[in-house]
Amino acid sequence: MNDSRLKRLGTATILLAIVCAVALLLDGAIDRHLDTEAEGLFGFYCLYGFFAIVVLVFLSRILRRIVAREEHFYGD
Amino acid sequence: MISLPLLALLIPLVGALLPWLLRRSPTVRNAVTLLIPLLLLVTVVKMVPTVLAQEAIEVTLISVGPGLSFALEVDALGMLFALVSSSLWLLNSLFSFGYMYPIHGNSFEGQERYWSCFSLAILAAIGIAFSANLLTLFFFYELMTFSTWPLVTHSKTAEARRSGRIYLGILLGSSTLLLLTAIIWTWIITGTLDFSPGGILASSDATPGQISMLIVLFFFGAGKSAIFPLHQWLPRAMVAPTPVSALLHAVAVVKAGVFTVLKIATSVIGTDLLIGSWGAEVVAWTAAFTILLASLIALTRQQLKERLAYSTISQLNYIVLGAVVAFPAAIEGASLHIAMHAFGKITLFFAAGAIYVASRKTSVDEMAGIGRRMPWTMTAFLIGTVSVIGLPPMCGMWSKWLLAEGMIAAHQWAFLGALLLSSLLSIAYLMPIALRAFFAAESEGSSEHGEAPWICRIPLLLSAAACLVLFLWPGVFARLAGMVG
Amino acid sequence: MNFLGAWSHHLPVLLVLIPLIGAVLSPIVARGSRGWAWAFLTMVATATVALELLLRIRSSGPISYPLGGWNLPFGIELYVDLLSAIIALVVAGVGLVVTFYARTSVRFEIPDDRFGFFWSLWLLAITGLIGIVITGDAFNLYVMLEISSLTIYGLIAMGRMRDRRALTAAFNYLILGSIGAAFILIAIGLLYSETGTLNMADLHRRLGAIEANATIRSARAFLLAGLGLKMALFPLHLWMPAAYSRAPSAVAGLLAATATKVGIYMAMRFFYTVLATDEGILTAPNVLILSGCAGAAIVFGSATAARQRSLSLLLAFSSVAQIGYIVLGMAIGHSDPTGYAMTGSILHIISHALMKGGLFLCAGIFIWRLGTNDFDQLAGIGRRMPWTSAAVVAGGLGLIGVPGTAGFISKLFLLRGLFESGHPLLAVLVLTGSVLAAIYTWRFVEIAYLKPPVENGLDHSEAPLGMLIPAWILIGASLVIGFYPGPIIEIASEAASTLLGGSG
Amino acid sequence: MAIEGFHPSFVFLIGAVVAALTRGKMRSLVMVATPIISFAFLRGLPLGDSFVFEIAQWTLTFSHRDELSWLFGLLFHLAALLAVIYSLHTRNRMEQVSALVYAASAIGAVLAGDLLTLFIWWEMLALSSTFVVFAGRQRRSMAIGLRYFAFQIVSGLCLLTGILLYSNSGMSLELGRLDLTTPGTMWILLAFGIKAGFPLVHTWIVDTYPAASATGTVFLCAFTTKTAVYALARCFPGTEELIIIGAVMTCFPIFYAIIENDLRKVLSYSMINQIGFMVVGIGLGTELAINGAVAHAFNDVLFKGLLFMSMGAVLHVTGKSRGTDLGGLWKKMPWTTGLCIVGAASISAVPLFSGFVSKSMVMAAAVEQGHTWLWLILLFASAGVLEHAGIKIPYFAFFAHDRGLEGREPPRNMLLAMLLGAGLCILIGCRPDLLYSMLPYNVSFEPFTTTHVLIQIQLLLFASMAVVVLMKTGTYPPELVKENLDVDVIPRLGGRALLGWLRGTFAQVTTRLSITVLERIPAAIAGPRGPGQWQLSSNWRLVLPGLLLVMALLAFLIANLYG
Repeated sequence: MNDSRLKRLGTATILLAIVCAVALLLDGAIDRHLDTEAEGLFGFYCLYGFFAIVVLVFLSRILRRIVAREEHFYGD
Repeated sequence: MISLPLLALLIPLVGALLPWLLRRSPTVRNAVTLLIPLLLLVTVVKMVPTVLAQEAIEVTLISVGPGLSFALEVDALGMLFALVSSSLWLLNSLFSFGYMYPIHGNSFEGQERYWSCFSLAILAAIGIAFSANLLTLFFFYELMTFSTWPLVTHSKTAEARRSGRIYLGILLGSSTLLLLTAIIWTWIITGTLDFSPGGILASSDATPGQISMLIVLFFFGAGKSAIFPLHQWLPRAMVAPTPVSALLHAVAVVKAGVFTVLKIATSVIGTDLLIGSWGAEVVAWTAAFTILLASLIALTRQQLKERLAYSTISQLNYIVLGAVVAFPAAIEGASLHIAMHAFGKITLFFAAGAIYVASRKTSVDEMAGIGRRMPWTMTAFLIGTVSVIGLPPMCGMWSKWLLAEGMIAAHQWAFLGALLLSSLLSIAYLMPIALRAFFAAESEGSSEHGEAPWICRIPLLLSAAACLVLFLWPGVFARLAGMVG
Repeated sequence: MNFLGAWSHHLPVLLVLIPLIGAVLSPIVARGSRGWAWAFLTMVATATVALELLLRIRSSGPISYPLGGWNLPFGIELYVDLLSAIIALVVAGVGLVVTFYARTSVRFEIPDDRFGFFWSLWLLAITGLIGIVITGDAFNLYVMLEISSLTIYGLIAMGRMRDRRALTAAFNYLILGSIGAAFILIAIGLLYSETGTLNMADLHRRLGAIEANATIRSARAFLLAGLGLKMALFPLHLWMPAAYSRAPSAVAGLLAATATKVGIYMAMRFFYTVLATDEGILTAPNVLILSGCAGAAIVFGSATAARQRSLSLLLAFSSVAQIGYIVLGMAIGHSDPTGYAMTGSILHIISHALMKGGLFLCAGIFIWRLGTNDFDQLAGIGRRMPWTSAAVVAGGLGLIGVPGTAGFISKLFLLRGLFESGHPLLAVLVLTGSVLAAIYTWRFVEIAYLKPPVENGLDHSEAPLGMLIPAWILIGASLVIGFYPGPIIEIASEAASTLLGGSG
Repeated sequence: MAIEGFHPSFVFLIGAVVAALTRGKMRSLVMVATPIISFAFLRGLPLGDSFVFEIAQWTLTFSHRDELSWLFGLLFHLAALLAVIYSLHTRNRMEQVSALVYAASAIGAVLAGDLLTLFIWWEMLALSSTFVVFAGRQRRSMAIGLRYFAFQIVSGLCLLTGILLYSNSGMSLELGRLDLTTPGTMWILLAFGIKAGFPLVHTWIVDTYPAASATGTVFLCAFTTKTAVYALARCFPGTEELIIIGAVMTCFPIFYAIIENDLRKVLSYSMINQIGFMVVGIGLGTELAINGAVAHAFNDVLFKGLLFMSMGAVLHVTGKSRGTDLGGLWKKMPWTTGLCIVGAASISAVPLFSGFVSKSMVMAAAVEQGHTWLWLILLFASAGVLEHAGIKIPYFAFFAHDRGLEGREPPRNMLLAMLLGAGLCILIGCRPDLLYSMLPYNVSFEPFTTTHVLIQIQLLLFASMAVVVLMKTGTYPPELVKENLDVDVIPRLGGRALLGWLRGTFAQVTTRLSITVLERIPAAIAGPRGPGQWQLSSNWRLVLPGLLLVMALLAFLIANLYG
């Protein structure tokens, strides 16, 4: 996107990555109470959360191509 | 002791004479102009308990011949109409002062005629309300046509003359060609013209085909109810001064039309015969069509009064539709709508008049932002709008509710749809006026003006208040409407 | 009201004699301006007798009065039944009122030196009209018809002082009226040749006994054509508008109210008594032509009236239409067993006489004030001459048939009759005529009340009471009948049932 | 403090009248006092039916107090108080008065004991909220307000139809559970659905809320949709159709939220998504699910209100609300930024914030019922919420690219309202038992189990990570000034075309027809007026009548001799 934004995110991103890793590891450490089969997978929530967003964003890009119009489309 | 219904006729009759007799003392005349409606209102109100107790008040004035007489009889529906007319007459007289004098000058040309014809129109309204047979009703019906014509053509301009011709042409043409035919036909079939609960045709040996023909003749004959294609007189009559428009739209004329329709449905044809006859189908579809057509045309009109006129056409046909669908709830709703629509619509017309008095504005476009200059008037206008649309907390809701209930009870889905769609359309053509008045920016070069004089505002605030009060306490009107049919 | 004492046995003959003597004596006893007083007195007496006669007949039935003591059917008979009495009263009554009116109007419409002559003609015309109504003898009827016709031509021609064209109008009417009268005479002659009698009752009896042959049928045709002209039934009305609009105002009022009504009376008399035999005159083709003409008269007359530019002409064409109503009721009266059509027809004779008489008087008032009653001069007259204008409006409402006027009552009965006898289409025509009547009436209303007044330097103040009162008496009477129609309806329906009874 | 004997709605209505007649400080006082006094009356309402009025033939029950209505009553009083405080600085009398009527209607609706009373308040809700929208006086609010009103009125008409059909089938109008088996109840569901923002009829939310004023939106977002949620919970608990509807509602708005530029519009889409959770809960219908739905509604009013308030504050200060215009405000508006983040955390269901304690109830109920797919969808939607409401809103408003906007903290009343809202979010997040004790059903639910907390944190963290990654790689869709079409494109364009046709061709045709029929044809029939003096030309004066006479004679002769 643009450089300044990337730079500023730098430190925060690394921090976030670390926390993420910890959370993923905790998955193995803590005995979770399971309600559904899927939850049994290791790091299920991590993966689901991550890929949910990826799918979401990609679908949104397609959606934008379909629905986006110039600002004064309705003429008001 | 003179009987009350007769007194109710005599009071406006005196009211019609006094302006001529008192032409040299305007102060006295003005006082009397307010006193007479008040007297009438008192007289009418005095009869309410008797009617509610379902006791008959009957007076035969003149016996014409076998089965023919001029006679009065007060029943629930008539009471309802009389109550509406007489109470709104009082407000309208007050408003007339506030409108006619600023616009036409303190001793405007033809003021005797104006006040006199006003009284005559009310006389006709009361006469129609209390008539005991078709002959009497027809007499007063025609009297109303003729007594309001001078009011419609009050300005005497070429346009007024043209409108007057159309007014008279449609009203007289329909009543003569159709209504009179139907009356005589009924007379031949039944041998009587006296109203009877349940319908005089119900106990005759008329064939279904005849009944249907009669239904069509009667319902189209009452041209004052503005069913398509006889609706054109209403918008044309907008050339009249605004108090006259209020008289036409709320107090007397159109209400006389729909009253006639209801009266005929309940007391001449009878609801049992109406239900399922093809004549009723024809009328009902036409009424539904009128409702939508008028609403659509209203959307296209930029003159406020003209838009209101089309709104009235649409609303009147609610009543026609209710009368012809003829299920109890529909009849009740239609009866109640006479009252509820009257209070809402008169508020709108008063407001239109007040706007004209204060600013000489007539077009909807010019009224953007006017709510800040005329907060009282426009608040009343808003209340009237809400009531006419049929939304709570205004009285228009109850009658619309009952009408919809009637359509559902009759399984008339198409007509229910027409009612609902028309509600939406009525929002589209009425609501923006009030909203733009309050929220839109004033157009450039708009004139500086303030509120209308108090004498204009008082009646419109009273009628607006009535819209709210009648929502909370529809009391007498609802009880009377409940007794119809 | 038996103040006539011994004379009361001679009421029928008195009814003719009084105006006749009045007419004869008028140039002698009442020279100059006293002519009016004499005529008025005569008319008072005539009207009183007519009223007395009506009351008597109602209580004790028809009166037959053989003239000169000859035995019937050879002598001339006066025969007065309810219908005759009604028409006679209309003629005498309206005549009285119009005479009152004429006092003022003739002063500027008739040359002073012709006053005596005028009143003579006036009374003679009334004599003739009444004579037609009460005679029981066919030839006598013709004689009376000629008396009235000739005097009427003269009266119309007297309009020349105001409008030279009155002479041509009178001349036209003279020619046509004479041909019409000749037709009637031919018819009577043919009937006489077949039956050998001129007495109406006798004619009826003898015609009933013989088979209808070509002679009798030709007689009917001549009779119908001749009466059609006298009644001014469309399309034989062409003499009328000019005659009515150019005659002196009072004459126009008298003629409009009475002359054509007497024509219709003749038709009723011939159709329903004299020629009411097995085959009868009201055969299907005749009824078709009559009712067709009547229907056309209603539509055409009203539509043409709506296009006129002067009040007199408007009223004249309106008369064409109104006669259509009456003829319609009469023509189909026999096929309506309930008698409503006939009753309506008779009622309309009365109400139209009152309304149209009154209206012509009003038209005359405008002429008296403005010299004309063209509409462009009448603009804004409603404010200047409120009472006269109001009378025109009230009369116009009657022509429309608004409830509360006599016109409504008669139309109501007529319409019911048309429905009862299975002629809904004709009923629609009648109603259409009402709408058209509204159009022409409202032309006047618009002009009188909505147009700005014209400034022509003339005096626009209200008319003198001498003209206004008679106009309002007639209009007022029609309004009173509108609200209290009971007695009139009763009399008319009695007359109708007598008439219809005669045909059965 | 509990006072008996007066209906809370009427306190608000009286408050509105007084507010309309006062100005300045006095009006502020009235505005604040109204919800407080009213609340005292609310507490005083007896259990069960009260305030039963007979109007003509109708019986109206204005108060029906049970746990559900009480909770919503409380909620609306809270919301009203916060919104009133938030809007104290404005001098917009129309908006303030309308807002009080609006609150009165919402409270009236949740207290209503029968369908007719509900209908009355339902319509008043429509009317008064329209005025709130209009009072915003934004440039485009005329057309938007009318569209908004149309939706509300259609909802009202559906309700009317439904009630009438329902009562026509012999049912009493008492407000209770309705079976979705008759046309009547379907109409009623549709009416509720429109106000609740069901898919396809949701567009009014995203159309209107961004267009109202900063303060107006705060009122709007609290009442209308939550009233509908209440009505659904009251009448349609356990209606399975609602599960599908709710699931769709949770998902489709998040796609729009990502590509939407106007941050208040993002919040509006987010609102539909949150209502989706509630609708799912109602559809599941178990006691846990209902509790979850209701609790979530309660929380949503608070955190969504907080978010709208913070965006309103930005709008108030900068006059802008679009992502492309904003950025870098955190230094100038630190308090607002912080409070916004509290709201964002709450809506994202971060543990210890309010969203967590209620959303998890709905999810748990879904799992409990064995709706695995549903659960996955809701999980997906939760991730999406985090993305657009938890990250996008605060990020684009306060961080991102510094546009060098003039900025300062908003007025103190705004901050106070936000503080209160944020405080409640955290309070409920930390002490959920306070909320749970008021829920309609007695269900023990413990949100703070290790598993729950952990999986929620995992989900949120990795979702955030995904956002970061996508942004870094430039895959994330940039903010663009665009109009994103929604399903209302059809009625809007169609409506415009229809109106154009009406005002053009239709108007012309009808006018021309009317002139032709009423003026031209009669004029043609009447023709030119006849001559002033009637006369035949002299040649014909005698010939024609004579001819006619002869013809008449002939006719009669023929008729009589040969007829």
